[in-house]
This record gives sequence, C-alpha cells and structure tokens, in this order.
Amino acid sequence: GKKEETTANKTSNEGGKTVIEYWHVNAETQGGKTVDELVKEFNAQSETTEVIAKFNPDMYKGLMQNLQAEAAAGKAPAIVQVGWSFLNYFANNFEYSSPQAIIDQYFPEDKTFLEDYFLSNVLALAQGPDGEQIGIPYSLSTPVLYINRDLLKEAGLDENGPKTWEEVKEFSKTIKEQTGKFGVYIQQPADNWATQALLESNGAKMITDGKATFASEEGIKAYQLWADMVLEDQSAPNLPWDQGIQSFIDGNVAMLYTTIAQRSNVQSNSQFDVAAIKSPAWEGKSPKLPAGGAMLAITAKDEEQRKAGWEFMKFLYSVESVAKWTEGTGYVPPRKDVAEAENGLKDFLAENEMMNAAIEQMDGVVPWTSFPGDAGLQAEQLLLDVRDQILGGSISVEEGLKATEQQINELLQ
Amino acid sequence: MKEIRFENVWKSYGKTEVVKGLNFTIKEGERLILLGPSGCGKSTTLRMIAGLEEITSGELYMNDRVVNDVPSGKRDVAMVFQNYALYPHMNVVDNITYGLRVQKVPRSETRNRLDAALKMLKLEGYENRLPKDLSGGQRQRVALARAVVKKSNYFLLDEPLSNLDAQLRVSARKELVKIHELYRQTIVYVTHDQIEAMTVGERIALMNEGKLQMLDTPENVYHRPANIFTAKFIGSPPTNVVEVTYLDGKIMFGNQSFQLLPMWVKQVEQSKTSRIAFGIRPEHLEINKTADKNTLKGTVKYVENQGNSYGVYVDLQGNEVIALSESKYWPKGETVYLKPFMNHIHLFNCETTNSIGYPAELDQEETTLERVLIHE
Amino acid sequence: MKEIRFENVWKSYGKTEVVKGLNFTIKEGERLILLGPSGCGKSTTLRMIAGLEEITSGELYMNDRVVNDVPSGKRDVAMVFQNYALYPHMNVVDNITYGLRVQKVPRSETRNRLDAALKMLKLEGYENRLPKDLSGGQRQRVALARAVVKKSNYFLLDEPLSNLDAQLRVSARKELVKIHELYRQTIVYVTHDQIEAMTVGERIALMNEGKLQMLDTPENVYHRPANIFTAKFIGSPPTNVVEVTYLDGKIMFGNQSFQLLPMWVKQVEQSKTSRIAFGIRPEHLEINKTADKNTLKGTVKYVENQGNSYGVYVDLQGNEVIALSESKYWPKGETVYLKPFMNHIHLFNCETTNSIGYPAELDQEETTLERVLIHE
Amino acid sequence: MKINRFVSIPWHLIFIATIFILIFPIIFAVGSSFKSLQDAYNNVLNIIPIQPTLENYQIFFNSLPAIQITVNTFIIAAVVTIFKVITSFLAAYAFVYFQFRGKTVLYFLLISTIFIPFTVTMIPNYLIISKIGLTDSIWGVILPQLADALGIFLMRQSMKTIPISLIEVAQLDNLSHVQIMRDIVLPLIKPAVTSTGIWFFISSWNEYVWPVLILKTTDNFTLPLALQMYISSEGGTNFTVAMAVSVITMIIPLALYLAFQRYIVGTFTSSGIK
Amino acid sequence: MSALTTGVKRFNRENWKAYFLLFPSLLIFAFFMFWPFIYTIYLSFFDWNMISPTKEFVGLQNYIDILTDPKSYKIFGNTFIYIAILLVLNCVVPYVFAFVIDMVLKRFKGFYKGALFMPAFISLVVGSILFTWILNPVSGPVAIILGWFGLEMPIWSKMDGWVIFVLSLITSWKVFGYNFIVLYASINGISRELIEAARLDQVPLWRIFFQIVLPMSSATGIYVFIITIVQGLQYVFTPIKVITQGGPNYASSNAIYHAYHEAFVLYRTGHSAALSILTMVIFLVLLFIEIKFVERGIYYEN
Ligand SMILES: Nc1ncnc2c1ncn2[C@@H]1O[C@H](COP(=O)(O)OP(=O)(O)OP(=O)(O)O)[C@@H](O)[C@H]1O
Ligand SMILES: Nc1ncnc2c1ncn2[C@@H]1O[C@H](COP(=O)(O)OP(=O)(O)OP(=O)(O)O)[C@@H](O)[C@H]1O
Ligand SMILES: [Mg+2]
Ligand SMILES: [Mg+2]
Repeated sequence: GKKEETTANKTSNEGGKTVIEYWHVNAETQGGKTVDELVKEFNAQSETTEVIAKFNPDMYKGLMQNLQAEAAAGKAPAIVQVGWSFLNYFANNFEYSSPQAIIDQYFPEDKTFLEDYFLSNVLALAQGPDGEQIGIPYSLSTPVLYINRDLLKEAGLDENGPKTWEEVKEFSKTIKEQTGKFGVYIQQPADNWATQALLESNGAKMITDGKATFASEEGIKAYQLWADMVLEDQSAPNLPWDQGIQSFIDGNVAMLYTTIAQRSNVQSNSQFDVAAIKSPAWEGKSPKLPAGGAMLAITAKDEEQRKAGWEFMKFLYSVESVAKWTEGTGYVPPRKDVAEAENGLKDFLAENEMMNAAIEQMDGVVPWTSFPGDAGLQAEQLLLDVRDQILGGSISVEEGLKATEQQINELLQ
Repeated sequence: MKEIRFENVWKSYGKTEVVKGLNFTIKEGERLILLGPSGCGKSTTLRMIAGLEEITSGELYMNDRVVNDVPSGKRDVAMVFQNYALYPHMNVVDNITYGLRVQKVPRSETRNRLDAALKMLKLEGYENRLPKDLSGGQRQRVALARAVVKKSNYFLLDEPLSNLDAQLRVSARKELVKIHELYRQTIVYVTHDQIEAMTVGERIALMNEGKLQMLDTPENVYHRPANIFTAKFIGSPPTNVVEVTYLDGKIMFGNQSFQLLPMWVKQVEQSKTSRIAFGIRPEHLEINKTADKNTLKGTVKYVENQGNSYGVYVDLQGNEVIALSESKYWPKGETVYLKPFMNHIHLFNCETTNSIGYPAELDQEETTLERVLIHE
Repeated sequence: MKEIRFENVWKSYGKTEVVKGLNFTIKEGERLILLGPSGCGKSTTLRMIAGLEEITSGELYMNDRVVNDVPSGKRDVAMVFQNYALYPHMNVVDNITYGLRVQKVPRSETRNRLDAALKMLKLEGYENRLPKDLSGGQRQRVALARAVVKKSNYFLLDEPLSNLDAQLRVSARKELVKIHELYRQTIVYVTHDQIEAMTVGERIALMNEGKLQMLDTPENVYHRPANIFTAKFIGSPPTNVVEVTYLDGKIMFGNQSFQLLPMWVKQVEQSKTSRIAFGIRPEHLEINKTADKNTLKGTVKYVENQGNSYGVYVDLQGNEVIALSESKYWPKGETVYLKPFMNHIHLFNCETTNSIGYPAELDQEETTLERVLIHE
Repeated sequence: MKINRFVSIPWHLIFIATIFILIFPIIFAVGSSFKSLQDAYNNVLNIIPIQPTLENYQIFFNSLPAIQITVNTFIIAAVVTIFKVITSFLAAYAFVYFQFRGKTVLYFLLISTIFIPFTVTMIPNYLIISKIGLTDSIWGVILPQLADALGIFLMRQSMKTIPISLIEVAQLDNLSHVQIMRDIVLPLIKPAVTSTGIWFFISSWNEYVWPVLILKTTDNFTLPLALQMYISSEGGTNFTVAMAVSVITMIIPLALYLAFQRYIVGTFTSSGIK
Repeated sequence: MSALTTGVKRFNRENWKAYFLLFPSLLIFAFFMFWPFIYTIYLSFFDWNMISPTKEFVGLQNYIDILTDPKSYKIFGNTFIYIAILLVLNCVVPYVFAFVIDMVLKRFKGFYKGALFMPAFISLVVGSILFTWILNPVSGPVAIILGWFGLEMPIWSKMDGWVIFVLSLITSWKVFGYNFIVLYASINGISRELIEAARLDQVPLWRIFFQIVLPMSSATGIYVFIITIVQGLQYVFTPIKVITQGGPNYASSNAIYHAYHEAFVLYRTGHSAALSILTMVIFLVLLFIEIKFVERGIYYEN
C-alpha cells in the first residue's frame, strides 16, 4: 500500500518529486496544526519536492533521540528542528550542511537571503563556537512574566506587575501574606533556560571562554533570591513545570515566569485578568535573555535532498509562512520584517497583546548557553542536579553553585 | 446431645434437586450407615452435615440447634472425603496432624494420636511421602487417618475404605468400631460394601434419589425390608421380587402356586392389597433337582461364581430368579425345583411398593432382635 | 497374539523398589484379575503395561514384541485410572468420546458406542454434566465408559467399580464380561472385591510387596492356595492358619489333636516338612455346641455379623479362629466344638510358607475344575 | 462454605475504598475529557463536567486520521498478542513436556531476558528493523514483539499445575502433541492464557517508546503516539484532549476484557481426579 | 512425576520437536534480545556517544566509574525501594485480595474483579499525566480536599522518599489489576475440597491462606513475584520519565531510568551499557537464587 512508500529510504514518489522528511517537535498545542498546513501548502505549490512531516514527541530531546537512532542506521531526514541547548551536541555529532553552503552551491539567487532577512544577533544564535552557521533560527522564545492582575490587586500591589527581580520577591512575599496564595513560579523543566535568564540578567556569565563561571557573586546572588523565595518566604512553590503552570492558570500562583510559548495556553484557559510583561531585570541592569526554541538544520545527505531541503526551508521563512507560524505557535518570529508587514503579523499582534512583551525584549536576546564538548550535556545535567539540591534546601546556594562550577570545569577539560 | 436431625431438608443445585425432603434423626453416639445407589445424594447429605453445602430449604439440627448457618469449622465435625482431599503439598504426617496443630493439641498428644492412626492404617514407613507418591489405597488411608486423629463429636465417613483390600478393610473397620465404642462420637458412614454396612452399622439409612427409603437396624433392613427398593438393594445377589397373584392363601406364579403359612395369610388379608409382589432372598431359596411339596419348577439359565457359593439363575415362568447353592454343577437348561423358606419371604404392595408388613409371630419366634455387639 | 509377558520386570522410584522381578504371562484374550494388598504394586504394574511408567529393568512383551520403549499411544491400550483422570473441562459425552473423535471413528459408530456405554453404566441424563457436577460414583462410571468405548486390544481396569453400589457393580461387571466374551480383548483388572475377582476373573494373579504370589484360576486360588499369604488374603473372613505339629498322621493343636485323612498323611510325609501350618476357611469349620469325633474344643470370643451369616471368633488354645454360622446365638465364653471339613484343609510348610501340595485324590474327587462361564 | 458474616464486612469496606482509589483517576479522566480545557483548569473538583462538551473528541477526530490510527493500533496489538500467546504457549509446552539437551540453560536464558532494560534493545532493534526496511511500518513495530519471556514463564507455571494423569490419558489415546495442546492443555490453562493475552494486548496497545522510534507519518501512528501530539512541555499539554484520546484508547481493550473476562476463572483441574 | 519421566524418556527421541516448538521464540529472542545484549556488553567497554564514528576503548573504566560514583548506590538503593514497595502493593496485597474475594466473600465478587482491573486499561503515560493533575500539591483535587481539613499536601515530586512512594503508587495503580487477576485465577483453581477440609478443621483464614492457598498457588505466585520485580524495575520508568525525570537530584531515579538517562539524555552509551549490564547481573543473580532455593518450595502437579 501507500504506507511503505513513505519510509525514509524512499527518495522520490510516483510523480518524480523528491520526497524529503521534515522532523519537528510541534505537538498540536504547539503549532502542530500549522506545520501540517504549511507542509500541505508547500506540497501543493512545489513541482519538485514533496515534504513529509514527522512529529517527534518529547520535544527536542525526543527528536534528538530519534535522530540518533536514524543516524545509527545510516540514514537521516532532510530537515530537523534542533533545540538550542542541543546546538553543540548536534554540531559535533551529526552530519549537516550549513545552509549558506547549500545556497552557495545550488541557489546562487538566494545568496543574501540570510543577511537580508535576519538580525545578526538572531543569526548568531544558530552559530557554532567558531562562528559557523549550523542552521537557521526558526522558533524563538523568551521568558516573560505572566501576572494574575486580580491577585495582585487583591494583595494591594501594582497591577502592572514587578519590574525587577527584587520587586518580584517583594510582590511574592506580599501576595503570600495577603492572599495565602503563592507569589511566583519560576519554570523548572529539565533544562537551565530560566536559570540562565535569571543569572545572566544579573550580570553573571554561564560560560566564559569555554569555562563555567556562573558561581560568580552575581550568579550566587541571583540564585539566592530564587532559593529564598522558595525556602525562606515560601512564596514560590517548588513544583515541576506542568504543575506550576496549572497552578498559575487556576489562580493559585500570582505570577508565572515561563516561556512565551505558553501564551496561548495561559491566555485561553485562565479566568482572571491575565497579562504578560517583560522579563524582570535586576535593579540597574538590563536583562539578558537566552533564546528558546529551535533552528532548522539540513541533515539531508544527497544532493537532491539537500536542494529540496532548501526549497522547503525557503518556503518556511517567507513572510506569510513565518506569520502563520508565529500565530500558530506563539513563538517570536525570527525574521525581522514580519511583525510589521501587512501580510505578516500586524493584525495578530494587535489582537494578542501578550506577544508584545516577548517581541519587545528581543534585542536583549543572547544565545542559550550550550556547554561545549562531549561532556556538555553532562555539565548541563549537573546544573539541574544542583537546582534540585538548592531548591530542596539540601545545600546552600553558594556551596552548591561553587561545587557544581568546579565539577563542570573538570568535566569540560 | 450429639444428635443430628433433618427436618424436611432439601438441596438443589440450580434446578437439579438432589436431596428431597429428608426427615430423620441420627441418634447421639450411634453409628449410622448411609447406603444407597451411586448418585442418590449420600455425599451431599454428609456435606450438608459438615456445613460444606448450603441447605436449600428445611432445617438441620445438630446438638438441638439449627445449624443451617453455622460455619463448618464450628460444628466439630471430622470427615473423610470421598475423593480424599489430601493436601498435595504436605507429607503424610503433616496431612494427618495439620488439623491438630491448628487446634493447638499438645505435641505429645498429637504424636500419640498420629502413631495410633499410622499403626491402625498400616501407614508406618510412609510418613514423609507426599500424596502423589502414594498408591490409591494409601492415600485413602491417609484421608481416613486425618479424620480419625481429630476425635470430633461428629464423624462423617464417605466411603472411607472403598479402595482397600479386604483384609485391610476388615481390620480398619474393626479399629473404627473399637474407637467408636470408646468415644461414642456420632458416626455417619457411607459405604457401598454391604458387609461393612452390616458389621459397622448400628442403624442403616437407605436413600434413593434423594429420599430416605428405610432407617432401621441392619437386621431389620435385611430381614424386614420396608419396601421393594430396600429388599432389592440390600444383599447380593439381590432379593428376587416377582409380581404374583394372591388367591385363597396361595401365591400364584403363573400356573404354579404355593401355600403361604397361616400367619402370612392373615397378614395379606389384613393389608387388603390386591396386587402383590413376592420377594425372597437367593439364600432363602433352596434349589433341588427333585420336586418336593411347595416347590416351584424352573429351568437353569446359568451359574455364577459368588466367591464361596454359586448363584444359580433360574427361569421361573419368564421371571429370572436367583438361588444360592454350594455346588456349581447346574447344567444349563436343566429342570430344577425351588423351595422358598417360608419364614423368610417378603410380601409387598405392588402399587406403593411398600411391604405389607411382617406377621407378629415372626418376631416372637426370633426372640428379641437385640444387637450383637462386636468386641474383641 | 495379544499376550502380555513380563520377564523379570523391576520398577523402582528412586530407591524404593515397588515391583520386584515380575515373571508371568497374561494370555491373549483372557480376563486376568490382579489382586493384592493396598500398595503392593498393582497400579504400577498396570501403568507399566500401559506405558505410563518406565520399566526400571527387565522386559515387557506385548504381542511378542519388547515394548519397554513403545509409547503408550502405540500400544492399543484402554485404561480406567484408579483416580479416574477425567478431563475436567469436558462434559460426560466429550470425556467419553474424545478419544474416538481423535481416532476419527465415524460419527455414527461413536454415537452407538457412546449410547451403549451410557446405558451400560446408567449415565443417561448426565450427558452434559462436567465432572465437577457429578457424584463420586458417577465420575467413576464416566471413567469406565471412556475406556469401554475405545475397544482396544488391551483393556486395563484399575479398581473400576470401587465406588459403585453393589447392584450397579454387579450389573456393570456382567456387562463388562459380556463385552469381553464378544471382543476377547486381553483384560487386566485390578479389584479389591473378591467376589468380583471370582466372578470376573478367568485367572487371578495375586501380588504382594511387588512380587507375584500365585497365578491360577479363581477356584485354585481359593481352594488350592499356593502359600499362606494367598490362603489368608483370599476369602473373607480370612482362612484360619495355625502353626501345628504333625505327629503320626495327627495334627496337634496344643494338647488337642485330630486325625488327618490318609491322602493328607501321605502328602505330608512326602513333603518331608517338619514345621507345618494348618489352614482352614471359616466356612469349612463347622461349629457345634456338642463334641463329636475329630472336633477341637474352644471358647467363643465374640460374634460378628457377616451380612448373610455370622462369624464366630473362637479361642482355640490361644489361637483365634473364625467359623461361619447361620446363627448368631453364640454367647461369649461358651465352650464350642469345631469340626474341620477334612477335604478342605490346607497344609503349609512353615518355613517357606508354601503349600505342601494337595493330594491327587482331591482332584479326581472334584472331577475337572473346568470354568463355569458366565453367560446369560 | 459458610463464612462468618462479620468477617466479610470489613473486607467489603476495604475493597470499596480500594476500588474508589483505583477508579477515581479513571472517572477524573473521563470527566475531564468532556470538559473544556478552561473548565478543567479551573474546576478540578467538578469531576462531572457542568457543561459537558464533545469538543475534545472533535478536536482529535478532526486533526488526526483517528480511524486509521485506531486500526493501526488494533492491528499491532492483535497481531502481537496472538503471536506472543502462540509462541509463548509452544515454548512453555516444550519446557514442560519435553526433556531435551540444554533445557534448563535455555529456560534460564529465556527468562533472564525479562531483566534486560529496554534501553539495551532499543537502538539495536531499530537498526535491524531499519535494515529490513520496516521503519515507518506497523510491521516494524510488531516484529520484535512476537515472543515474550513472561508469557513463557506464566504458561510454564500454569502447565505445571495440570495433573499429570490428564496428560497420561491423552497419551494413551495416542494424541498428537497438537491435539494435546489444543484440547487438553490449552483449555486447562485458559485463565492464564486469557489474562496474559489481555495484558499483552493492553501493553502493546499502550506501547509508546518503541513505536515512536519506528513510526513517522501520522497515517501510521498508533493511539499512544496520537496522544503525544497533545502533550508538550513547552506549548502546554492539552489535558482535556489528551484525556479524550485516552478514553478512546481505553475503550477497545475494555470491551475485549469484558468479552473474555469469563474465561479468567479457575478450571478446577482437580475435579476430574480423585 | 514418574509418568512424566517416562513421557520424558519417550519424548527424548522427539527432541527435535522441542526445539521446533522453541524455535519461534528463540528466533525472535536471538535477534531482538540476545544480540542487542551481547552488543551492549561489547559497548560497555567503550566510551562512545552512539553517533561519533570513533569508539574509544576504555576497558573496565565504565564499570569503575559506576561503582565509584555514590550516585549509583543511591540509584540502586532506589531501585530496590521501588521493588520493595511494589512487592507489597502488587504482590502481597493482590494475593490477599484474590484470596479474600475468592474464598471469603460471597457477594460482589464479579464487581470487585472487574473494578480492580479497570486501571490496567490506561497507559502509564496517561496515568502519570492524570496523577500529575490529581496529585498537584497546590491545586489538585486531593490537595484542595486536604486543604478543607487544614492539611497541606507535601510537594511530593520534590521530596526524597515521598517521590518514590508516589511513583510506586502510580505504577501500582496500573499493574495491580493484572497481578490480581492472575493470582485470582490461580487461587480460584485450587480444589475447593482442600479448603473445605481445612475449614472442617477450623483452620483460621490466615492459616488457610498461608498454609494451603499460598503453597497451592505458588507456581503462579512465583510468577507474580517475579513480574512484580520486573514492574518495579521496568514499569516505573514511565512515571519517572513523565513526572520527575529522575529528580529531585536522582531521588526518584532507578537503574533502568538512569540507564535511559545516560544513554538518551546524556548520550553516554558506554556508561549506560555498563549500567544495564550491572543491573542485569544483579537481577540474574537474584533470579538464579530464586530458582535454586525458592523453586524447591513450589508446588507443581508435575
Ligand atoms: N512416586 C513414588 N515414589 C515412591 N514410591 C511410590 C511412588 N508411587 C508409588 N509408590 C509406592 O509404590 C507402591 C505401589 O504402588 P501402586 O500404586 O502400584 O499400589 P497399588 O497396588 O495400586 O495399591 P492400591 O491398591 O492402594 O492402589 C506403593 O507402596 C507406593 O507407596
Ligand atoms: N454441582 C452439581 N450440580 C448438579 N448436580 C450435582 C452437582 N453435584 C452433584 N450433583 C448430583 O447430585 C446427585 C447426588 O450426588 P452425591 O455426590 O450426593 O451422590 P452420592 O450418593 O454420594 O453418590 P456416589 O455413591 O456416586 O458418590 C448426583 O446425581 C449428582 O450428579
Ligand atoms: Mg458420594
Ligand atoms: Mg492402585
């Protein structure tokens, strides 16, 4: 039947079109439908290429696992989404083609495509340590602070929310005292994205010259604030991510520090006056926010596939596609001109004010730190372990961070 | 009062009625034999007494209390199951003593009872065997031993000796009786062995199709069967029962006849029955080659070895009757003459199948039918 | 040649020797009864014939072939298991006909055999019951029916009627014999019922402790026991066997004595045995209240009901002997006089426990001991 | 059997309590599947939705080839179950009724595989499936699951409780092994076969880790994969749709269980044996 | 027993039939179990991330790393705690339940049987998501109800001890029904007469359970015992992965999850392989001990 023909080995269909696979992680709640629409649209208009989209559960980690199995079998899809935290790992271990290389080789007409349409700090997100363009940023997210205005009002606080982390702490404490509810929940997934935002905004650096340096004074101070809220004030619950979000949506937590990708979930399910404000800064400092989301990388092996891959990518990065993409996912568009364009997001942004917080803080975006080398992932894990320890109260912030920093540095050697 | 009383007890499985209105009393301390054809409800009755089978309707009294709802463990009953129900994972000793250990009978006492039971049932040397490594008869003995050691007030035995050889059976039942004479539990004992029934039973309850047919001493059951079923069921070869006509003090077999004793004549006249069946046990039918007064003529059909005598099957005007003889030389087709012992005949009402009763003179003649107890 | 031959067959389970050097032949088409005390190895022997038990050493021949290694399915054997071994998930009909269906016996044939078996064993009406809904006797009948319908050349029955009532047992065994007369399979039949052994068996093999004791016709086993074990095992109550001294044609019981017939004297002298045991069956011991010539004096110990006669236990100079009597009026302690039928005595060599043999005159007297076949 | 009534009352209470605890999540799931997501977030205590909606089910049916996915799942589960039962049964039969060289070692070897972490087999199995070209095919999902050590284990244990006499009768009747298996052994261990079969089915039906690796196109997806499409840490889990998919996922195994439940009763194998 | 040996002897010549019957299972196992296993042993001597073209041979280093890492002991400790909890919840409890429902109760048996099995239909993934909601310590229904009584629910997913217990409960919830039903079928198959015989002896229920039912159903009992261990080892993986990812700080990780974590999160293939092998070895030793010692006490008909 038809099924067998869609296997990875199949490189062209009956119509002589090149068949390529596009691996994504977009569940239905995260733009899955949009992926399907885009693919359908593309397939309808392309005369040379047919795209098959494969959904990979369990986010970028899940995709990476599947990719690994595929690679072990000596095969590869044409295009994959690579989460930022996997940037280094991906670059070190998988075969890929730099998009510019493909453009240069086969599509001279697109030579300046990247330069023309992407901010350089955005493009830089997808560059390896040596500046090589590994892929092209596709989904961009930043952390924002969602606030329950009703609760803030109830606690007699400014309904526009806190501007700084110090204020967040104060707000939280007040909320706890006034309403008995929790003040803030800072997301705790199995990565250090939010942690990085917290620390680096205070001037710490996760990495300096290939060495972990987060246990600096600024780093410790920033972390301490979080730990104090959890342990001392008990105004921030120590919950897993989904339970934290759930508790914010049903009104048990007044503020939620998490990705803008959660906007639609929060917006459509909360029954209070909800708003998203920019990520808090530290007093006197400007926030540095790691970019979340993913880039698209080309892993296709043979020429036809690569060419087809770029054709599809180019389609995905058109203004219309990116706009659709943004509407469907809640991610920030990677292309600079989309937000204002008539055929872009103009109307959408007008309707969904909460997006603005994310778009406005784009200039503060820095790459998501991805520890270098083979032990990078392990290093990342150590940082997660110490988060559990600190927030669980089994170790002091200073001690924990210092020890971890040291361990990581040993690993990275 | 270790008495067991059935008051209109019924038992059915779904729509199948298995026990149909039992009404009788098992006296305290007696040995009652439960006899009846296969499938007549003996095991079911026993199991009701043990409390293993729910009573569908009616009341069962034990010790003057209705026990319909008393759990089996509370009835102080020991039972030998027809299919043994040995614990397959316990060896002989454990099987036998398990109940005692549970009831915290002292060690030494347990040991004594065990030893006695092993000895009584010749199970010495098999103490550590699992049931699966025993022969059929050995398993049955273990089952019996398990019940014997319990010394319960009620002792129910469901064909406890059926798989044992004659010698062992005789010795086991003697031992059982000996134990009983000592402790006087109330025993209900199912057996298909009629000699066993006669030797062990103080009274016999005969069942058929879930109904009680007769309940009396072995002598009476044997010599004064209450109905045709009883007469035919007890004794082997079975009682000959032939439908006859009664005429003027005579019993007519087709065109042959013989004269009843006056006491029988009186009995028949009193009972006012018209259709009569005549019964006589094979051993009460003398077979001769020559005619005599009051004999019936027939022809030999065949002879069957009955162990220590021979059963001669005789065609008597189309009815097959059996007579016992010491000799086996009864050629087929030979004409023979049968002479019933006139004291030992049975007459039944053909309609009800019940006995028309026995002349009072018979009782006097045989003096009192007191039990001859068995004791060594 | 549906003959079965044992040549020095041994069977042991681990270290337990269960069958010890069997050496005998079961003739083609005969009905052989296997008799013996519980646990003597009967079932084991049957199971070896069926091929269910490995033979430890020796050869088993069937149909003149060594079958030690022939799988049971290839031996054309039907067997009634002592424990029935019914398929619990099949109803009565399926249990009975399953083997036939497997062997692709035609439908109508199966139906006929089934009907005949159901009728023979009075199982009509139970066709759709599962084993768990049957009484013990009914289960046994199903097991028997299952074997009967197979019409195999070898037919092994392990106490097939032990749980049936006397009537059913009699009719079932008659039917079995009838079937056998028709098909002449080779039948090996284990039973504990001696009447059954006598009536069914053409020959009887008596085993004890894994060894063959005697193999002969029922008459000979009964009347000419080859050894003390046989004499005591066969017949109930058992043969009285008393150790005596022989002196000058006389048998001495302590200070009493009686005169042997001349033919016996000759036999004893021939056999040159010094220590002699004297045996006599209870029914060959007349008991009287008055002395006679050649009687032995004893005192009554007790009386036991034997069904249709009474067993009188008499103390004879310290030995307990049993005599049968029609009457039960033998008061305890009374002095009685026992008179052996001098034709029916048995004399054994005390050392070997074997019979010293029977005088040739006895055979002439009783003419030929030909079988009385049972046929209707 | 007569039991003291008072013994049973506390037990009934215990069972009712246990069952409440066990069933509550299911009711919660079913209830949620008829709620709007907003309702689910904000009214957790209303187990029964105030305004029931079929929206969640519609979302599922509209966004995915639901029928195709259910059929895929069913084929996988059914084929896997049937094969596992058959291969386990045959192997167990060999272990119980045959004596052969290497039996013990082989048995130990087979049984020991139950302790092999799936992390060990995942990638190598993927490589094999990929080599035979069965990726993105339900057959690729099925193939490695056609035998099961636990199935062999349970069936062997069950077969070992069959009284040997029953096999002997069969031997006397010269039954072939096929006949013994089909007519004697199988009916007698039916409870074990049925309960394990149902379990195999449910396990395969709910299997996620392995199919995720093999299946790529939504047309080939199974229900648990479809469910994953509503679960996302970053975009938020659509709890109510996920519950709707779960409820749909539950229905077929449940129906199967109801159909086969009556076979899960003891066979009284001893009732034919004295 | 005896007959079996005959059977066995006779079947001897039919050896090939046995292999024939085993063939399908062996074939599947050879490819999809044994080969990967051997390959894993091989990998356990390398430092590799599964992708990179070079594998570095490190000898026993992976094993040494594991054995010297205190985390490993914590994780193995957790593994056994999971198993211990599940043995109680999913072996002992269903055993007792099956016994009581079959032999003590007269009414509602069918209902109990069906109801106890219900959760088996739901996958552990769904179960985990469900419990994340239901047991949300801040806003889940349980927390709210506890709140009415002034009780605060522990934030179990972040607390040592609690986290293992709750994850075990979730696993147990799912597999309880199957273990129960298997045991039930086995207990239900015990001849009623044996139980009756015991009742006549006034054997108390607990003794009937321990001394008759347990030994008589031990063939199945040992199966349930072993699968419970497997469940404690393999099944808890899903709730760990969905709910805690082994956290907080490995407090809920078990050997299998950790092997997964090493292999598919950290891509330390060699390390993961060594861990898998160690896990296997530990459990094979346990299995071997079981076969050597426990098996003897098991009652088989043949
Ligand atoms: N597996 C076994 N291991 C050891 N001994 C055994 C085994 N099976 C049977 N026996 C012994 O073998 C002997 C003969 O057993 P068999 O079943 O043949 O006796 P039997 O003559 O049929 O007795 P019964 O009349 O009681 O059925 C018995 O003493 C029995 O205990
Ligand atoms: N579960 C059942 N369902 C239906 N009928 C049954 C059930 N159990 C027993 N019976 C029937 O009840 C009748 C009486 O059985 P019971 O076991 O009491 O007979 P029994 O007198 O002991 O016979 P036997 O001498 O053969 O052991 C039998 O006809 C039997 O078929
Ligand atoms: Mg009975
Ligand atoms: Mg026997």
